Amino acid sequence: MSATIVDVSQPITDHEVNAIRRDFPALLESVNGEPLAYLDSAATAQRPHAVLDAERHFLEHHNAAVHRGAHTLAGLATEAYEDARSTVAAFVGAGPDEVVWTANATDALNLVAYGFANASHGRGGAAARRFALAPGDEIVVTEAEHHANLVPWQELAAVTGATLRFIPVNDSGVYSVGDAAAVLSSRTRIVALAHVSNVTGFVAPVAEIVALAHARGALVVLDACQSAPHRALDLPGLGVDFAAFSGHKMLGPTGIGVLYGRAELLDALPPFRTGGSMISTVTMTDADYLPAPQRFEAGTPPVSQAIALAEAVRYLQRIGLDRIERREELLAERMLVGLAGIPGIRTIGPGLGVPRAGLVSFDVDGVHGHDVGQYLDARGIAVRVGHHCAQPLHRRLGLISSTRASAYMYTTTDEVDRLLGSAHEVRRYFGAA
Amino acid sequence: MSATIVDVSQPITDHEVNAIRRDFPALLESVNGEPLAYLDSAATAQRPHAVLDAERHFLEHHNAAVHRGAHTLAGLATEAYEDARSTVAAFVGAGPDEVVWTANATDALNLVAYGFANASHGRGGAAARRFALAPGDEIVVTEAEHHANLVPWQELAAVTGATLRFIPVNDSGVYSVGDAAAVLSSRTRIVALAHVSNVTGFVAPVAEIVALAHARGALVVLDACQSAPHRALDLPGLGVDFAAFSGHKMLGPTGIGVLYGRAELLDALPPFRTGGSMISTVTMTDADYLPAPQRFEAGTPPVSQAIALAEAVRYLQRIGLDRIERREELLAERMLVGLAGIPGIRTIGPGLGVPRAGLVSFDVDGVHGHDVGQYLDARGIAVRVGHHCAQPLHRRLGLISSTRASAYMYTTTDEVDRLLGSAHEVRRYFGAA
Amino acid sequence: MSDSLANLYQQVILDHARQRIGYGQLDHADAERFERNPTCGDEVMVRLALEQGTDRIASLAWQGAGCSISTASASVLAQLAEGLTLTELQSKIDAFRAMLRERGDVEPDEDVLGDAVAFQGVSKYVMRVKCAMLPWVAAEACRGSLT
Amino acid sequence: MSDSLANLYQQVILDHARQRIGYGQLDHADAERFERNPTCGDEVMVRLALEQGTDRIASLAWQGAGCSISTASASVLAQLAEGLTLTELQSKIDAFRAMLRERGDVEPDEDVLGDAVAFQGVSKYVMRVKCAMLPWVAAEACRGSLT
Ligand SMILES: Cc1ncc(COP(=O)(O)O)c(C=O)c1O
Ligand SMILES: Cc1ncc(COP(=O)(O)O)c(C=O)c1O
Ligand code: FES
Ligand code: FES
Repeated sequence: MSATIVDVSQPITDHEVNAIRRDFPALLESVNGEPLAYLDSAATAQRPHAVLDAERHFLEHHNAAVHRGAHTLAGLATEAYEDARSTVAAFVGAGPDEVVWTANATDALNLVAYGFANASHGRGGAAARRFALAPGDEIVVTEAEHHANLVPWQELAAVTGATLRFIPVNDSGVYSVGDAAAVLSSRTRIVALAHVSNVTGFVAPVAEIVALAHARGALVVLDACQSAPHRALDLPGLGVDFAAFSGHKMLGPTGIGVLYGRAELLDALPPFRTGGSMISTVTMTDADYLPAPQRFEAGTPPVSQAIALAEAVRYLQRIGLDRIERREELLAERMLVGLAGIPGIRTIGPGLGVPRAGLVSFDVDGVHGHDVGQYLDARGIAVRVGHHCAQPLHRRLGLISSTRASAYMYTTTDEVDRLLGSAHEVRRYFGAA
Repeated sequence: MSATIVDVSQPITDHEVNAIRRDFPALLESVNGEPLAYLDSAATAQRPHAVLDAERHFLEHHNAAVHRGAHTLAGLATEAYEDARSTVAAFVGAGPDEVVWTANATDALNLVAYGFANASHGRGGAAARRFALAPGDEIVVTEAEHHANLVPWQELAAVTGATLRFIPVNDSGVYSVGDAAAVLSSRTRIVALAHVSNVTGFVAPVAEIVALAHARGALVVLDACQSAPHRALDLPGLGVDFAAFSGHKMLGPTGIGVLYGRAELLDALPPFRTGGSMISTVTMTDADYLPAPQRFEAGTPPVSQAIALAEAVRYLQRIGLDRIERREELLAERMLVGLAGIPGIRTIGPGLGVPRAGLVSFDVDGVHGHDVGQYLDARGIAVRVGHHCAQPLHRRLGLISSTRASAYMYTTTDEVDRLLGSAHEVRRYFGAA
Repeated sequence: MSDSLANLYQQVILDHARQRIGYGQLDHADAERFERNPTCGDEVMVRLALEQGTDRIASLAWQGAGCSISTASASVLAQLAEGLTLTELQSKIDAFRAMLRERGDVEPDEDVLGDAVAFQGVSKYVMRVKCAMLPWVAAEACRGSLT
Repeated sequence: MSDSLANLYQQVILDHARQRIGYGQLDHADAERFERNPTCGDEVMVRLALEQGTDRIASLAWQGAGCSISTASASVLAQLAEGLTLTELQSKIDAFRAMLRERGDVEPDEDVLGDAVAFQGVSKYVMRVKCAMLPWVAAEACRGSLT
């Protein structure tokens, strides 16, 4: 990216976006004869050359198994791999031992849930007893969660006898601190919530909920999938106990996710997957586990992916997370105002003036989501349609599916305007207006 | 690879190896001023240009989230991703629905073990009852297993009350069908074994053990990590019920592994990770799971890695698995004869004339493994030292660690000879001879 | 863009999606089948009544919620099915499936498929093939339960 | 290659690895500490005896199995430790650690570290720094338990 960064408190300018876009080869694609307008970054982001190059350079020159070898390449690979951990840890304000590589964010959330389950089954020794759940204990989630931050807790409740409760959302799909306070109690052991909703763009009052939870002795698990890529994060500062996010939504590869956990908790949580590289001594009957993060990284980890993810983080830092957030706020506002002004279109989530992430989901009266998506696709506009892995939220809002347009640092104002233009026409095309 | 392939029953020739090597950029590295002799492919293999290019091409042109999108890129990505599944499935004789993408082989083995554990905790409904274990049931492994195929079964035994038993090995680290028969009984529910040992190179009598196990009503889980990259595999033909292998050992990426399971079993096994893309209906209290393989693929899968792995498979198929196996046999023989002839060096595993994979582990009397490894590394020779994630086997052989040299299709005779030359000198250098 | 869109959403399809021939209940049904597309959550219930004592379809009705493709497809199916024997129905289902799998390589027979030939363009959209098949799969199951 | 190898395995190190100064038990130990390198499984037990009534080290002995680096390092440590006060020992441990962390950028002080300066080359081998530190970490823990 060749743009000169001027004021870190200002949104990225249109001019800078044009420079940034040259770093992303996939943004040059055409779709159905139209230039691609990629408005699906909340599902997966595109990758800049720098990230692709970093991974390839590693694979062409330093590729080896990490942590197990004494030879030079293995040493170089291990160093690059652990440096990547430090880079990503620092990105969220954490120490390197507080960051575990996982397969994706879903895997990270399952790791925590299975840690609790294993502790409940008596695994992990005395240190793990604090994680054991039993009937009477409660796990609290919100009604707006992605399935990744819901179904693992359902399973945990099912195998431990704990009760799953939820913080309900209102007709806009959002909830307040008061709504949370009404559900949390001294029986609450875990509160799991999304930092930013992938459907509504709602930014959760995390610090307030952490305070409520900790006052009741509960641990907080944050789904940071939609925040880590788009805003500066200080996880220890937020006070959450665990947090999860995915590489592929933040310019990095698929095949890698991140679990953050407070050091003290990670060292006490029983392992999830077991196997090589996470043990110290193994006999035919027993195994001793290494401290975190190694105890959670069984087998050959996503080495080149970690290195690529660290490069993605450096790329984000070069642009500036605050500037990305500001830019996306402007784009979200433009989408929201534009869409809300179209007859027959209902937007979901917080209204104007309330902080929201750079995405807007909406329902087109009388036209099925897949038809909306197909219509936009014919114009080169890539959006997501469906329940976005949040069926309970859609059910609560009286919908089966919605259409979601999501922006990233490389999204142009023109792309948003193309979306708005086509959204104007879609109901007429399908005879709904 | 520009070599013309002549006779598919003949080993790859030295001449062809030279052509193959040009496809692998990392093999051109120098280490400590010497040309790299990479004899650590059993830990992780190097990647050819074709594999790196396939992944990059996908990321630059078709990158999108799979299975969830209605837009063009999402369709292309989904198609490429599912084609990759078909390619890898066909590679091991399986149907596409019998192949699950995992994070690595360790993850695949844990998936099976947790499937049994979850069934034992009452999850998965009536169909899953066949997987439930209870006290009195037995899980059988061999004494030569990699920790990845041992510790998950220890955990499964611990949470279900089942007993873990093992097939003992002899002073060479190998076992016979008779040894297995002596341990299996009608109480046996699972038999887990490596197809090829990553320490001894021993090739297990899989078909015979499958017959023994099935006759007793047990299911067989095969660790195919060291076979899938090096020999033609027909998993349904072998009769195993589940099998696991990793992308990074077969010219493919880290961050991806494969679980094979017979369709009927996969559809009945309870899920492991839960979250998005593996469910059909989710309410706040409950979730219905999709059939296999989707039910085991929660969250965003390793998309670009699957596409790269399929390319790796095509590369292997172009060379010819039988020819690779033959070539590695010759190299193993050369290593074995050479090393066994050096005073003070003890090789581990089957002797000459017995089938073994292209790797040899050995102990150097009076010199610690890490010093051996460092000495070889100074000469540009990359080998693995340590317990190779098989502590019980090393303990059984009276060793704490060993040095392992492992070959692949791109290994030259000269590299083996460099190893042998240096191995001759190492004891003198450290004053042990 | 208009080309690709018009190829998928033939006017016949857009019209059927609005007209919804056969949408509703039946007083009496000899067979019924519920089908769901797990990817999108769309649902269709297909009901089938025979002329008394024969294997000839008196009426095919459907209910459900779905995209314009699945809705139009149900409408076309209802229009086509009336008066067919169960065997004739099956051969139309086979022809429809074959057309969708062909990716537009073979010219479908309008005599056999009627308005359903309009779905030929769908064959190029992997994600939408399931949409078009949904009611036909339900109808096929109804037939299966009657023979 | 010979350069890099000779830089790591200084003759002093190879000699100490064979001589093993201080290898064995002690009749009486005021402190002992077992350390293990989980990556390679190497182990060392360090025992420390003080001159009666003082904080001066009468003798440091060690046992264990390890690579030439950890073995030589234990030998050098035993040689160096005798007659030091616990405070002096700690400052040598600090200097040794600093040298290993420097990656060879600073010239170590032979007056402080004696034969231990031979380990400077180890600092370039991340995987072996732990080998060299292993007995010193054990000795540091012994000191900690005595003060
Ligand atoms: C025999 C065997 N099993 C299992 C594994 C684990 O594979 P991964 O680390 O890719 O999960 C390996 C490789 O380390 C192996 O050689
Ligand atoms: C809010 C939220 N949570 C969790 C996930 C799951 O992430 P992944 O699929 O990378 O595991 C996603 C993305 O799909 C998400 O948007
Ligand atoms: S989108 Fe669901 S059937 Fe068409
Ligand atoms: S190799 Fe283990 S301490 Fe040196």
